[in-house]
Amino acid sequence: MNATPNAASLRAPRDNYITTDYSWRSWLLTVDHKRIGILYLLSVTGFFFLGGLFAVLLRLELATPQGDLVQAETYNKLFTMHGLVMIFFFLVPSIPGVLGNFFVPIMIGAKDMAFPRLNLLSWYVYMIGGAVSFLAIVMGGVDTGWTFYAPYSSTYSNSNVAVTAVGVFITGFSSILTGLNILVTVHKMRAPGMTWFRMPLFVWAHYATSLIMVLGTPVLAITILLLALERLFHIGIFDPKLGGDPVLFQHLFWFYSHPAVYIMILPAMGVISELVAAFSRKRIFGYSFVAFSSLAIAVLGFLVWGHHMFLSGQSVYAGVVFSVLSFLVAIPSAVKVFNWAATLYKGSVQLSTPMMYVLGFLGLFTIGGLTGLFLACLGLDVHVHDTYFVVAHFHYIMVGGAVMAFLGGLHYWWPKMFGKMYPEALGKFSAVVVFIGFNLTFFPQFLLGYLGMPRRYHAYPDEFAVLNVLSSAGASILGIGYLLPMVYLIWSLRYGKDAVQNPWGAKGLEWEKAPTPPPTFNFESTPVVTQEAYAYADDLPADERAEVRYV
Amino acid sequence: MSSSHESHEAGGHDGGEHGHGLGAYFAVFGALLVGTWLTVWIAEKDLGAWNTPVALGIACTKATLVVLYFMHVRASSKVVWLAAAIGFVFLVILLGFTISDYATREWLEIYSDPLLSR
Amino acid sequence: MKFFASLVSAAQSYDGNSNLPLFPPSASTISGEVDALYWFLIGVSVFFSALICALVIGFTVRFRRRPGVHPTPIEGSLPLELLWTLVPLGIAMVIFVWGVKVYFRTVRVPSNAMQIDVTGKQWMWKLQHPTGQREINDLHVPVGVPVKLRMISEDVIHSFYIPAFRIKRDVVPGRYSTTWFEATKPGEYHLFCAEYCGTKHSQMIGRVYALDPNDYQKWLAGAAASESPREAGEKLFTSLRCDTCHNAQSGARGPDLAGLWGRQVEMRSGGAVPFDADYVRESVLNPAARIVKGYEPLMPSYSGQVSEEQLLALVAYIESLAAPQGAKTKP
Amino acid sequence: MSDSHGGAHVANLAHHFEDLEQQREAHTLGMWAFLITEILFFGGLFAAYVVYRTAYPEAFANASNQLDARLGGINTAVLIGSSFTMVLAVHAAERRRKRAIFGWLWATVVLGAVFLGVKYVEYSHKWEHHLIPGPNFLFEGAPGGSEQLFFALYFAMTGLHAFHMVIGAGVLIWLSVLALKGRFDLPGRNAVEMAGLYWHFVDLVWIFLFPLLYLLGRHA
Repeated sequence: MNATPNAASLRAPRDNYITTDYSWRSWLLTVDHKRIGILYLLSVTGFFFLGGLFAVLLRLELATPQGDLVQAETYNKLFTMHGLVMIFFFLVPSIPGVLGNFFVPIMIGAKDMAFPRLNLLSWYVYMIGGAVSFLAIVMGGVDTGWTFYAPYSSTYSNSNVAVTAVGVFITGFSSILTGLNILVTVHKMRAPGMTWFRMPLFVWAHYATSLIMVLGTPVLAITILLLALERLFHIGIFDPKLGGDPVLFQHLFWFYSHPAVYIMILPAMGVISELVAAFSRKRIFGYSFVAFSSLAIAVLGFLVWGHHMFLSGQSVYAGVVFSVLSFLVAIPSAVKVFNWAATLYKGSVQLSTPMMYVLGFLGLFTIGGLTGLFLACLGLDVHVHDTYFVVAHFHYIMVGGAVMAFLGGLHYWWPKMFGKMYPEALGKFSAVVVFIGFNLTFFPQFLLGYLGMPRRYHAYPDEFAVLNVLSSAGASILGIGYLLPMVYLIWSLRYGKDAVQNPWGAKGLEWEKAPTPPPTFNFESTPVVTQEAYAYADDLPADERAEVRYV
Repeated sequence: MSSSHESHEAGGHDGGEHGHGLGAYFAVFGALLVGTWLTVWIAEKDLGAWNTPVALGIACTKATLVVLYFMHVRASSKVVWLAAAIGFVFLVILLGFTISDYATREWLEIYSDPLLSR
Repeated sequence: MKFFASLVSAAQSYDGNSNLPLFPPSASTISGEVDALYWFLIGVSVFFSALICALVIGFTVRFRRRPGVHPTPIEGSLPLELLWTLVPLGIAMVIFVWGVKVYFRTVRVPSNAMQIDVTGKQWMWKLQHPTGQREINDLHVPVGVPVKLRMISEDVIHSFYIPAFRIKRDVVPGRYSTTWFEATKPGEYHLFCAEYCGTKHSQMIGRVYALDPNDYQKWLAGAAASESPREAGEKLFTSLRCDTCHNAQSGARGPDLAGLWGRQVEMRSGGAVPFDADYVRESVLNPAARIVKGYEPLMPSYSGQVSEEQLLALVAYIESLAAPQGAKTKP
Repeated sequence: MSDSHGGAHVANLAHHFEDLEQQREAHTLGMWAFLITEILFFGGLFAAYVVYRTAYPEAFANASNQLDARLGGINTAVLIGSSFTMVLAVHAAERRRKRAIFGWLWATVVLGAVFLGVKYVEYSHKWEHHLIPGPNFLFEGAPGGSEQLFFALYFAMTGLHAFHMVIGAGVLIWLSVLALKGRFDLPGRNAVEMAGLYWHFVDLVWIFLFPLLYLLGRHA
């Protein structure tokens, strides 16, 4: 049934984007979007394990009520840096930087991104921002929480807020450059015949994400600039004693930071669309609905930031408006989940490792999304705001959703990126370990949240002890679950089976037209696209090929 | 957008004679200067609550003139139109929602005390 | 090593029946409603999660890849798309409206509420009863009496959170925040600070004691009562010589404050502002910000000369200045 | 942070573009995407200004009257003039007239310098009157008011604007050197147009800054 010709004839051609040049210069000065994707993969993995180290220390500290592993001061720095590193240096850049950079140009039949030099600049700006933030960590870290709320961050905190602010300010530009690049590439670099509605949903998701990156990140930049100005010169922009309003900081901060959570989840949704289609050998159910829901999430995502501020002194009526809009933004996500489930119907589902991560994503993202309704609902947010319920909600979306999809996508495209297959059994095992460890870590936190355990508490009353011990136990399993893939994926680079051009028999220019691993300009000649996206029907015998449309 | 090179019909012949004639530029330049003088002159008049809207109105017309003619958006492809518009739309979203919070803070009469309410 | 010792002792001390609460006590008039909304949402979530899991796992097993079995190409179906857009939208709007109803009950303060002044300071809560008793981190309240909290912070943003009463409100520096509750079940409940406020954020906790009304009176009698905020405010009003300008004589340089409370006041720069606690506090600290129509910006700023407690006392006093035709004493 | 017209010297087609038209459209769209980020970057400052102006109308009116509206008006005219010369430079670039490009680019830079000179005069005027926010800020009007907040926002907004102008002027000077070297006689001259888009944006910001900062409360 597997439609690909025999493997031998498509042995990786001698000259691909990796083998063209092995020198350091060729990697550090590359303008090839694929190599930049690999550079991002290395740095993003590094930051993921740094953030993960902070997470392990946090969970160890919270294993005992009195919290005696570290001082309160250190604990506050740990959760701040865990937040900062994971959000700005892993979740925001990971899928767009690694998989987006690598595959968006290939999927639309382009030779490269629209601005290759800016693409490399984006990685360097990311590394410089990372270096400055790492310097802040080494100098003693910052203890304001990743949200930098004034007036604590601008006046009362004596940790190095300014250095971290500069680090995050610089990293913001890396996100802007990636977003700008993807936007122009999708608009202007599509191969002949690749119309908007023949593009893979992975590209739609990245288009919507880059809209948010371009529209949201500058407001974070100006907010952090004002915070640094306030901290250095005490001019009273956010300091109530000089007439400033701390709630204004929250407005400007969350104007970016809520759309930022959609920057983190939309690319993951794009990966899941690709994987669900490939492993059920079927076109995505309701392709245009899933495509438009990505855009709807991007636009509606900018209208809902006030649900972070229901209790902050924001006006009651603004709260009501933000609440109803927050419910509306949940609908496109629900549409996507239903469409993914419907895609499996009457498909031919192959349960390999990427598909295991997809099933994990569908379960956990659904729970994450539904618990978001609790927080969007005004009456309930009064009780659960700033408690562990919120922590559990966003970890279900970020870790259960974005990280699961990143791992799924990484496994799915690993053969195309490196020409090597990962070990299937180990892959499935680690997916199960991650799923179990994740649920054991974060489900108890929903209970802790409704019980009223506040966020960012170094020590807590004794009655929360048992649930916290469960959560800490889960964290150790989750930690192992993440170490496994890193080990066997690196192992596979050297000892893995050589991959054929299309190991999954999947549709899409990156599988059918580009060799494995692709040459520097992706295709021998620019492909001309004639089929619809996910044209799995073409592999069927003629009589079964008619598209069924359930009326 | 049927094909990725839809920009041909907007560009004209090779080299893309994009701009407008010199006459248009002089006209817009003149209009902007008049606009500047007008906004200064009107600022001295006391229009009560209308001062700020009028000033912003003049500034917006000047801005649209610059964007359409000086920045050649008028002769550009549809997607450039879209890009220019989206930037300002999301600026309005940022300003609109933030101001709406501050404007409605004192609406709810927290003291629902029948004796005291007006 | 000390850490692992405590970990081991924690494990040993857990003898199965030490309390493992899975649901917070419900001890205020609105906690029942909030819980009802919570359980409704739990129901909706369990239903949809189960539905999605069943569909996904069912389809994955039912349509697993088998040799010779081909997938059926399906484009999509508009009715289905409308179904799973409008149904979730409908449910979402129900939750939204119900949530707004509950929210407005936590925001609208009943008029007969007993007011407690709360000052949040880096890492402690200072509370004062209307009869003058002061407490640190602890709060004794009578059951069955609505209690209004007028709160302000002296430094950073804190958040006054009593899980058992399902109430929480950020305590913002520079502005008064208000929330209220009415205890229903006597008992001892947690008080937390829920907004991160620095090193000892997790120590800024306390106890709320809900007492039967007569126990509360007994406690009040026992606790040393300095002067009530109203009396302290009156003393301050004269000692800071506010009355030289703010008095009833015609031609006074400042507006007469009697009876102004709660009314809209015309501003010199146009528009009207409610004469409430925030306006009084702002006018004391930054008089030139918003000046009443018909008056000149002569008032000096008192910022730095009055503490937050004194400001609360001044506000309590001005609030009690009734309209001239009849003094209205608030409890 | 080099802008998307970093490849100014690309006289002919970049390797990954199909044809010149696609390259020009890509550069224009990329520039506009960058300008969107600039619009929202200044947008955050405008949001802060609008919020505080409605919160403290009296103090902001007093503080705004300290600014010299006449000087501001002249500056606006100067900046509009520089926008005009910029358009002429782009116009000349389309006709590949080397000297005209060089001339109009330098006219724009000179007008930009005049603008920055006037700003320098205004800033030094503030310095003498102790109107720089910070410890030695004193304001004769009603004490304890939030005039300092107005000047904080004034310096933040006009400072950021001036900073953007300095970068713009640098780019224009660099382009004028390339124009002299005859880099723009080939169809790759849209680099001048990209710099034009950036310069017009900087003028656009000032068109809004001037009425909001200088002309507030003139009629009181």
